[in-house]
Amino acid sequence: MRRVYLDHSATTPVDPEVASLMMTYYTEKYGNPSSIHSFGQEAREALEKAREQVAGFIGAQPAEITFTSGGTEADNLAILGAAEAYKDKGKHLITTAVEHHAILETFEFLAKNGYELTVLPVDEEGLLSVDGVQRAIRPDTILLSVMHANNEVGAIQPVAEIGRLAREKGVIFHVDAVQSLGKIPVNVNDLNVDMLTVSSHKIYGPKGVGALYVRKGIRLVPRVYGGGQEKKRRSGTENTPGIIGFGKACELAQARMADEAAKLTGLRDRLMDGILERIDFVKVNGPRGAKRLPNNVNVSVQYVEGESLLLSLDMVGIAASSGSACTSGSLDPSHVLLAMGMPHEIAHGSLRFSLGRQNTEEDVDYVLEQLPKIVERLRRMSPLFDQMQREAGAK
Amino acid sequence: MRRVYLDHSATTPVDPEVASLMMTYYTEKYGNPSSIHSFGQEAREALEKAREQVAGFIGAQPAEITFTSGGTEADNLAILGAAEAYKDKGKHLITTAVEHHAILETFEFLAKNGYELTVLPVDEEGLLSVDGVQRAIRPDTILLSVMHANNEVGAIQPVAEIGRLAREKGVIFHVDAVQSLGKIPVNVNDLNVDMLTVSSHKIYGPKGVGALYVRKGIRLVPRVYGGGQEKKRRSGTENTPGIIGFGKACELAQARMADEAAKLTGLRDRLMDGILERIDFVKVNGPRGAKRLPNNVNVSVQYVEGESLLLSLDMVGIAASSGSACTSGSLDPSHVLLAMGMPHEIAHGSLRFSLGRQNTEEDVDYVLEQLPKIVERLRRMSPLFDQMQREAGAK
Amino acid sequence: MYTEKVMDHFTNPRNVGEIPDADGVGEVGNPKCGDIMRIYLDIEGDTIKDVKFKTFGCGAAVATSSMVTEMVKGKTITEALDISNAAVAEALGGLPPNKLHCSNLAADALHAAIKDYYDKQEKAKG
Amino acid sequence: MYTEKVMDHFTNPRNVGEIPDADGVGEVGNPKCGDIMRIYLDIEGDTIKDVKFKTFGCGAAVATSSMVTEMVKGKTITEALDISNAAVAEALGGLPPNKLHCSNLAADALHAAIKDYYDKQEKAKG
Ligand SMILES: Cc1ncc(COP(=O)(O)O)c(C=O)c1O
Ligand SMILES: Cc1ncc(COP(=O)(O)O)c(C=O)c1O
Repeated sequence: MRRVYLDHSATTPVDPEVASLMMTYYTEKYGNPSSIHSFGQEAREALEKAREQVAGFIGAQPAEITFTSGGTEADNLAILGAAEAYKDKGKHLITTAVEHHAILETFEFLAKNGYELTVLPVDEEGLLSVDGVQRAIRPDTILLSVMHANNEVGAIQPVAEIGRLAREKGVIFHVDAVQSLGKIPVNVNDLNVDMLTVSSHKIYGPKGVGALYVRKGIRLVPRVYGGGQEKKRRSGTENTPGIIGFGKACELAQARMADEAAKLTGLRDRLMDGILERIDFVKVNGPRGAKRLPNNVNVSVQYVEGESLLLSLDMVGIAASSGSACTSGSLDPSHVLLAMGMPHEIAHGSLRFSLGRQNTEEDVDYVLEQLPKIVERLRRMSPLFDQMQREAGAK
Repeated sequence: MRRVYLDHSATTPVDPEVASLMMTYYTEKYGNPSSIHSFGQEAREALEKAREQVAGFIGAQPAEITFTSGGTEADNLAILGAAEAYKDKGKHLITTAVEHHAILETFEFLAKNGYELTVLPVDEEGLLSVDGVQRAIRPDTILLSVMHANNEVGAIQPVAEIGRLAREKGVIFHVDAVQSLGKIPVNVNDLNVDMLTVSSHKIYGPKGVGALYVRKGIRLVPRVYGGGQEKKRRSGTENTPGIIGFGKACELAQARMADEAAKLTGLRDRLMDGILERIDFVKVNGPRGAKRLPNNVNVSVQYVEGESLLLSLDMVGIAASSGSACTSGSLDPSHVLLAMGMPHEIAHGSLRFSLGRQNTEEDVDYVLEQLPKIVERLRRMSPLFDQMQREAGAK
Repeated sequence: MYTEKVMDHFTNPRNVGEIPDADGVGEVGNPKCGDIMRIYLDIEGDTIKDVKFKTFGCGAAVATSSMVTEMVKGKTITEALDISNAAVAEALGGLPPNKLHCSNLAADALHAAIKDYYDKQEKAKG
Repeated sequence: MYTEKVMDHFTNPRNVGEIPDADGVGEVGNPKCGDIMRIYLDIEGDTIKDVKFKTFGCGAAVATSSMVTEMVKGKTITEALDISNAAVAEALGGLPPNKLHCSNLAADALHAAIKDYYDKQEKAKG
């Protein structure tokens, strides 16, 4: 059976070049970078080269990069580390309603432990208002965190403007760039950020590796204690093969980004337009055009439920994801779709296709061939579709 | 040049079988285990199989295993997570003077934040007294952490007895088994432990992966917030290839441990005895015989400094480590050697050889051929050796 | 995630559809929660002669709906009232823990349909 | 970690040894810190005719000792007093940051040896 992976926002395959480089560091150059012998030193050199590659990709200095076990840990370190370091300056924090759980849950932990939290709303496209940010900033605000691009609906926030504002007001500005890295330009200076989170497994690097950019001069209280690795910001034997893989993945992404973004944008629009053409009662979630990640398609298919769609797609080899509650084990559907003002019943039928490096027009056309049949079959089973048609007929 | 790696306590190469399994999960079965499509589900299955392999190796239930980014994170989660969860029961903590920094620094952080800490001394072999532990336990003691085997001198602590004591007194007992796993039997029931830390890269698995065993019923406050992975104990996209590699490494270690321990014990004693025979003014650090890890050799070479020894060994292809301050960038030599009552000047000249799966008698004999020449050369340069000889001559 | 049996019932659901002028119709769930099951019964004497369903919901919701219609077809009402949500899940070889509460309502829908049948009988008598 | 020059001086240290009845001997460091450097000077008139060293310490300690003896041989005392620890580190192409404070004492040992020479001169005069 044809297998079409369209869930690159969840995770990506490791690029073969990255994987084979990692192999060398797993089996041959396996030294501990803290060791002074040549096994250790060759690992250390490669580790520092990776730091340069990551830093270079986001316009940072190598010394400003702290490697972590992933985007989640980097988000936690940024939020908890800065909140603790600057607690004497103030206790007010700001974030948005559409952040990843790694940000939201972390802020909520702080909100339960002596901090005050403002969660900014978004409009129906998932976009933040710069004015709204401005109004939320108070004299005791110490930290503001806004994601660069949303993982569910692909909305790209006006981060550079928000950063300018934060800098004016002396508020530390953190950006979660996990989804934007490798898809649109991410530069810590252009975006006026103080801290920025990136994750390797979203850009064809290995899982279990991420990094936090921390602008020189920003203080952070560490979250992990031990051998004092990563300049005491993050103890633990360094995951050198993983980090080296991440570095290589950054180098490859940097070289390919412009071409890939153009190609992905084409596939994205072909898929989105094709769905709208072929299936009735479908709504596009998130902005269209330049304010949307080049690889994100998100639609709500009314009168059917997301998990059923995913299972049916999977049965014909198509891997996608959904904001349906049923895929997460919680009762509420995606907090992002709800924050955009979408009714629960429509949010349940949302479907995300996230395109990647390997995808082709044939992949897209295969989805366009399969999805209408699936939707039709599920709608035939759906008491809601039934009801809607009866009501429409009665009119 | 011959290259002889004798620093397996710092880190090990990844077993080729483990590495090739990981490759599959990096490049082909790369799904996110939280995804419901088949890419996700095949990763989920392999992840849960790895959990069974790790659990099986230490006599635990799979549900009692939480995967982390390494031994350091697992140690931190155990100590900080339990201290927070049980703070209403008491605020007294106990550990030993010879723990890894991942334990010591974490306890010291707590000692600065409202907890009371007792650090138990060891004898000149690095061994803990069970009586001492008994005397240290108070009614408000909530947590006791003792390492199974020491990473520097290989001393194996009487963990089972201490565990019995802890259970009697209702104190949560954590054991850092990072160095003992795969070398001597580690069974959470035999050792009477409530929490136990293991790390993959010390047993021929990948770096950046570890696990914390938490006995059913023990509460822990998480340290990382986000998607709620690992039953909410440790958020972050799972490092599936790494975890799967760790699982495989446990399976291999379990099958090979008995044979390997016997072989390593032979090499260990050949190396230790050979050094004592060939070089004067050398002292063995740590216990001899069954109370020592099968793969650990640690000696102090008087009148020379450890880093000079390491550099000289490295120049002939031998990788070892030292408790010298000069190898760590701090001013004091190894806290373990100092806790054993060793004078600073002798601790500076300590040398650790940690043997591994690939080492042979030829490797040992190569060290025995090279080390005496190196020591002689450095002693000829040493004003201390000079002085000692002059003083000896004067008598 | 799901057992083979669940996937079989999801892929080839039995008895999808409606029964015009059904003797009993039961509906549970609500679209906000992402699950609605509607069951139609055709009852003759004490026996469930035919049964159909329509479901909006996840894989478990569809599969339990399908399964319960199979379990109940040809059975007496008394037997049908004995079927519990747990029995449906069991007949499917089990469900993932997070599906046991919210998507496992097919027996409830069946019981609601039987109640509807009784209510209609009462009315007819009344 | 170390530059090639450091490794060269560590591997082939110049002027190891002692000078019997040296005109000046200087020692710095202490074994507790893991570094001791002893420098011997043979001085004729104002000129350092010969210099030897003995060092207990890490790679940097040995290399800086060796380097300072090279830098000072044949120089006048005034020139020797101008040599700083930083100059020695620089001549070696730099040292790792954590070695700059504790293991970079060779110039201090040299200066101590010169002081010892002056002290002896004083005494001889006295
Ligand atoms: C926006 C965003 N932030 C953070 C994360 C977490 O990163 P990681 O999966 O590396 O823990 C993700 C992905 O899961 C994400 O999409
Ligand atoms: C005894 C002990 N505990 C903890 C650790 C830390 O584990 P990791 O290197 O996986 O962070 C180590 C090794 O460095 C160790 O030897």
